[in-house]
Amino acid sequence: MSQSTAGKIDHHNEEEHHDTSSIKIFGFWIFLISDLILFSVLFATYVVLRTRYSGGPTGAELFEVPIFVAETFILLTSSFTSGLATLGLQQGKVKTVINWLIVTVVLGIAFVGLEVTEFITLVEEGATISTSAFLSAFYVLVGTHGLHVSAGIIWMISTIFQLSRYGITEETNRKTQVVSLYWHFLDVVWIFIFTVVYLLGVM
Amino acid sequence: MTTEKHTEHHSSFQSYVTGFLFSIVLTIIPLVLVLNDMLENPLLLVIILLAACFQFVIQIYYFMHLRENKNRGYIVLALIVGIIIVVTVVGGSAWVMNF
Amino acid sequence: MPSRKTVKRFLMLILSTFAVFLLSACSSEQFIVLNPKGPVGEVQANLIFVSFLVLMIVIIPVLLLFFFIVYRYRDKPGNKSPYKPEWDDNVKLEVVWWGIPIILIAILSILTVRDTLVLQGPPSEDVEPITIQVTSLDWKWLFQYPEEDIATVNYLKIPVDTPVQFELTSDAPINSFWIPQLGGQRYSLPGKSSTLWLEAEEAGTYYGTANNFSGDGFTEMNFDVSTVPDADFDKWVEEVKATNQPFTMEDYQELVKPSIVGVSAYSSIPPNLFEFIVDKNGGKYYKSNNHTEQFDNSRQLELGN
Amino acid sequence: MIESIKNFSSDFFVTGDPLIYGADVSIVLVMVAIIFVLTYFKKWKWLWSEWLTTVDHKKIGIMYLIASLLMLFRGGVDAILMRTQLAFPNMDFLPSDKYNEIFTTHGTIMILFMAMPLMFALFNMVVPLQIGARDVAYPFLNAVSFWTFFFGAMLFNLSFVIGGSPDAGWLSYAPLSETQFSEGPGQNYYIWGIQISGIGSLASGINFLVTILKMRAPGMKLMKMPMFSWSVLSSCIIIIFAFPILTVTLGLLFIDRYFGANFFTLAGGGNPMYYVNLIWMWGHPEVYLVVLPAFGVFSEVVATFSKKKIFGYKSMVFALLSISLLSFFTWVHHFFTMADYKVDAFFAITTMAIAIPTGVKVFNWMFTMFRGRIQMKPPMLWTIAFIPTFLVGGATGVMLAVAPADFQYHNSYFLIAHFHQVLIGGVVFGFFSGIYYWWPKIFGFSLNEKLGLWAFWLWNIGFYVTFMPQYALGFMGMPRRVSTYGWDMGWAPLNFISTIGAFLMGAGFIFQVWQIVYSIKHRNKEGAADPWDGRTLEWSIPSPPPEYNFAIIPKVSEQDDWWYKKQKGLTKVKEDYKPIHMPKNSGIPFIMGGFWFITGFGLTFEWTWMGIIGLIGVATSIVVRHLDNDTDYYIPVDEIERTEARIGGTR
Ligand code: HEA
Ligand code: HEA
Ligand code: CUA
Ligand SMILES: [Cu+2]
Repeated sequence: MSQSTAGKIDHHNEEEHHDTSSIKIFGFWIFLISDLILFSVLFATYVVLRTRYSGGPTGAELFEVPIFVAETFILLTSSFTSGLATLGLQQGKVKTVINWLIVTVVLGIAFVGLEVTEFITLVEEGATISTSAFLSAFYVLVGTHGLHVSAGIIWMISTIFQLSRYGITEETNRKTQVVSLYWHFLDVVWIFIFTVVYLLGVM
Repeated sequence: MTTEKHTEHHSSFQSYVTGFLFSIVLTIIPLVLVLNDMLENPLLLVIILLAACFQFVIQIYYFMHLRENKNRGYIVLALIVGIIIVVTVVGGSAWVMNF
Repeated sequence: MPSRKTVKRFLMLILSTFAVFLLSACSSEQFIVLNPKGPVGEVQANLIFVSFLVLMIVIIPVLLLFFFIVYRYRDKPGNKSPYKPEWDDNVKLEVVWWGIPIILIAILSILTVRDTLVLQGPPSEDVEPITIQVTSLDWKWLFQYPEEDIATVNYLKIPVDTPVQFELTSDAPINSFWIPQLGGQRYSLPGKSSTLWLEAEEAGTYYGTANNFSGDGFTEMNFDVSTVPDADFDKWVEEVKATNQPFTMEDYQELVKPSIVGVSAYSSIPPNLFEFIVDKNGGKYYKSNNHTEQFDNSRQLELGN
Repeated sequence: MIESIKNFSSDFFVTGDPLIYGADVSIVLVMVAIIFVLTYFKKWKWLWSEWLTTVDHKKIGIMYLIASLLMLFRGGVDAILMRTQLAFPNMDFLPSDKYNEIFTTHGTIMILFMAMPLMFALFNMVVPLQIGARDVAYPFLNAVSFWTFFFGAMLFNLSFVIGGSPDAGWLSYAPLSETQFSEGPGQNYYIWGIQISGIGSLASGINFLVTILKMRAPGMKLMKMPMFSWSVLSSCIIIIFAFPILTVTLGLLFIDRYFGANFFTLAGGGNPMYYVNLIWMWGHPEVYLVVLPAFGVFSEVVATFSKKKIFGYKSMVFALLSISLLSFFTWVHHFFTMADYKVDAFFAITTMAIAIPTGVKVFNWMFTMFRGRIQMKPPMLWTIAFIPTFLVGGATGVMLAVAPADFQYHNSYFLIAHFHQVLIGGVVFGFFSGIYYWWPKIFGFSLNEKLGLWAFWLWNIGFYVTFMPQYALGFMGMPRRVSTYGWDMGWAPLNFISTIGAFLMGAGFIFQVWQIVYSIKHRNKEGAADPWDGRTLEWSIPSPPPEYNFAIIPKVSEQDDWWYKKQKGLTKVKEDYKPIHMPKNSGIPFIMGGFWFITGFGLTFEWTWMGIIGLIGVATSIVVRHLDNDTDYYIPVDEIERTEARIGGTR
């Protein structure tokens, strides 16, 4: 795990060595915070438009408890498993890291799959994005989160690929840490969707 | 580089499990409360929002390694400002749009 | 290189612009915002004047001090004024320039809150107000007089010394209803009825305009407001009733289409047209639409729920 | 078949207007000329390897500078056209539909494609040098930011000749900007032009925030950092928190238009007023984030040319940070006439509160000059012109903030005058001051002062002549965005004067272009390393700086460290070079920008296939980069030695 990327001169020859990894992770945190603002605007939109049903269905009529509860627990678990992957990182066990990442990806796919089925059912019931402002806000808030998760899945797969190819290097170590940060963040956002959209919706 | 990496991380399996259990419990409580209509509206609202906020803290504390991050000072500051802005965006919009 | 002369020229330039502006503002009738013809406009003109003065208390001395400093400490051979390159802090001064603005802002805040509250209600309490329902359309104004049961397009007539409650809405992009000499504007919003109180104290014809951009015909959306004594107003209502056609739903559908039209008037209005317009664009979602109670039934009919 | 092609092309290309044909012809001519020159002088390779693929912050800064000056020209031509139309009553030089397009593009271009990139030009040219860093934190991302800005701006400008420009105002209020009232590609151009460049702005915000927090030279504590870098930090804070709001707002508008959602529509329970709320939650912080770096420039310039330390450093820093935070709590002042009265009162007070820290900055600048020695060099002249201009513009801002009075000013020419006074007097003067100040550093030669003086006076006099009458027009009840007016209101004389002023400013701009061209021809390289006897680190290295900036990273011990070292005679450094770690050039940012352009263009015309191709391209670029592990290299010691010997560095 101490090997540096192929073809590079030893890093510590350099006079002023800024710790690249920690700077990149710091930047990623800042990005996450700005992404948090992005979601907060979507939440605000949902809160402002949540009663504008325009004669269409309400949240209580649409949301199915088993589905969103399942989604929630799947995502919670995947956040845990992606955490275990970073734990493997510290112990320097590539296999462990890759395995836990694969579990996470599978859970992520299950989550997205459930969400897509949920959307399809809704659309079949005639509740589309153009039915009412409430539904527009619902689809865009939940859908944006879903897109984030999907992007995370692709990203994680590409990280798995790199891990299996290069092992744990400074680069792959950082990339794994970052993707797992991202995953935890999406879990946090989902908790608020679960609370604000679904729980308050069926209340 | 080896030594450096090792001092940087010292989260353990245990802390992940603790975090995971916490988050499960914090999900189940509001779920049960809501599905069984156990509490009056304003109180229920407060409790489930609080549970969500707690989860946020749990994730950051147990999963996102904020404790061990070299830049945690800046990050915590940025998070605080971020939360202020989030509250302003959501609360402010709701207030302003409530003609 | 600019020397004393340049600086002086600069100073003259700024001061003279200011002077011209101030002098002309006080003397000319053309500055309609500063020559209000009604109590609401007066409150606002006074507030403008007072806030201007408060600001001048700080701006003028600061400007003078600024020019003095630039003049005194310019870099020229033989300048004897002190030079202290390391002098970079002074707590007393800091307290002064945090403190004075705080005080002035506090004063302005109090004035703001006071007048915000004043403008909430009718300008005078002892006279029975009239109500006019204003709808901004693409690109014309529809004025309905619900009590008189008449409507006009692109012109307004109101009685003098009577508070007028304008109820504003829009069946087109957001617009703003502004009669500068009577008082400040308010937005006309789709789906929302908002209230603007105005009153005229002098008979005359005033300029009214649309003031929030709404597309190609926006420039044409100005209108005349004539204010007349009570008796003349009643006479005018009679006249409108006698000489015009009734306003029908079909007329309205025609009027809604984007177009630029002249003035016209109608002898009656369809019941609840205004409420219909408000509700069709989402009116039921606002608690504060003040027709909510009386309109409950027809809304149920229209929206089918 | 031929018929349908004809129909298509008459929709696609804007036709029927001599102005547009003129633009078409000149665009084609300029492109042919550029291609010819590049081919004739065999410069294609040079262009690609030295500029299009560069990740060097100095070169990126120069590209930002060139692009934003071009945009200033474009926005300025718009302004001249508007002022010509308004010079006399009942003019029909521009019919209302054209006029609407032109004020929309004027406002959008000036703020988003002129002021923002000019600001980023200064960030890039100065920040790493000033904090003693070799580059920004993420050089690759920096290039991505530039190219997304560039292609976003190009997309927006394309609307003039292909498809038609947006015409719903620079903030495109719904429902006017919805399909119901604005069909066709114009509004989509607006959305995608801004959206794409907005990605770059957000990335730059993060980039410079991290650069400033993490890349400072050893010993440069935050409280020893130069004021300009502080102002950049405050500005980045605003970017990071405000730009996501813009992204979502435009995104929702697009979803309404493209997928038939009902966020801001009239039907379906949509809420157009919520758009107004959202856009100002970004829009107000936006105008402050462009002015803060200008404040930073003034702080540097005032100290340098007064030969004195900046006064009240700590309270300057505190003021900057409190302005950036406060700027998030005032947005409702743009729609007092819509909101509830309690809301109005609250936001009136928060708005006025911003005057307090701003005032503190003004006083501190004045007391920096106090007991100093003021040298009237070009950068200082712009600063001196700024203070009174901004003072008055700020004061009229406070007048606007008095909510009940705002009911009379709102959307009148009083408002137009206010914001041009702060935008031109604050932002434009500030950035000009910065460009004059740092020009020798970046280019290695100085600008002709005489021509600069002409430009200075023309801009200043022109500014007052244009905008002072507009305050009066506001009191005469003239609304903004009217395309013409009659004789009856008495608006004619002041409008005419105002138009004269606009032409004076136009002449000022021509002098600036002349000044630059002249100075390039007659290069004066004398003393370019430290021409103003500067105070901060950027003046300690040669001009233009080598690609690695500092051969040896300085050790900082004081605020104004370079000045201090000069005073103590500590400017000699031991020449003990080590290999320097540098990022490699990359073509990906440029290509990714191109794919964004394709995406934006496709979605603008609602050609989904093209949008998808573009997005796949963008995603592929990201993945390719993600998989690339060969992104940097080392400059060996002997090369550093050669370079330093050639440019006479490391004093
Ligand atoms: C760089 C850009 C910039 C800056 C810095 C400002 C600064 C300020 N602006 Fe401005 N503003 C705009 C750009 C800017 N504005 C734009 C573009 C619009 C219109 C957009 C549109 O509608 O298209 C606008 C519109 C606008 C409005 C909306 C009006 C309306 O639509 O009806 C208001 C209302 O409150 C306002 C207020 C202020 C205030 C209070 C400040 C303050 O920050 C000013 C503070 C400065 C001073 C006050 C001077 C120095 C202070 C002292 C010397 C201390 C002592 C002073 C006192 C005690 C008062 N602005
Ligand atoms: C940083 C921002 C910025 C800047 C620098 C400017 C610069 C100028 N603006 Fe702009 N303006 C805005 C931002 C800005 N504006 C915004 C946001 C709006 C609101 C838009 C909206 O309502 O949606 C607006 C609106 C606006 C209006 C109101 C239109 C209306 O509501 O109907 C007017 C009218 O006079 C105007 C004038 C000018 C002028 C004369 C300049 C001058 O400073 C321009 C200087 C001129 C040049 C740089 C010329 C360069 C050209 C040449 C050199 C060509 C040579 C030709 C000759 C001299 C013949 N502007
Ligand atoms: Cu330098 Cu790693
Ligand atoms: Cu503002």
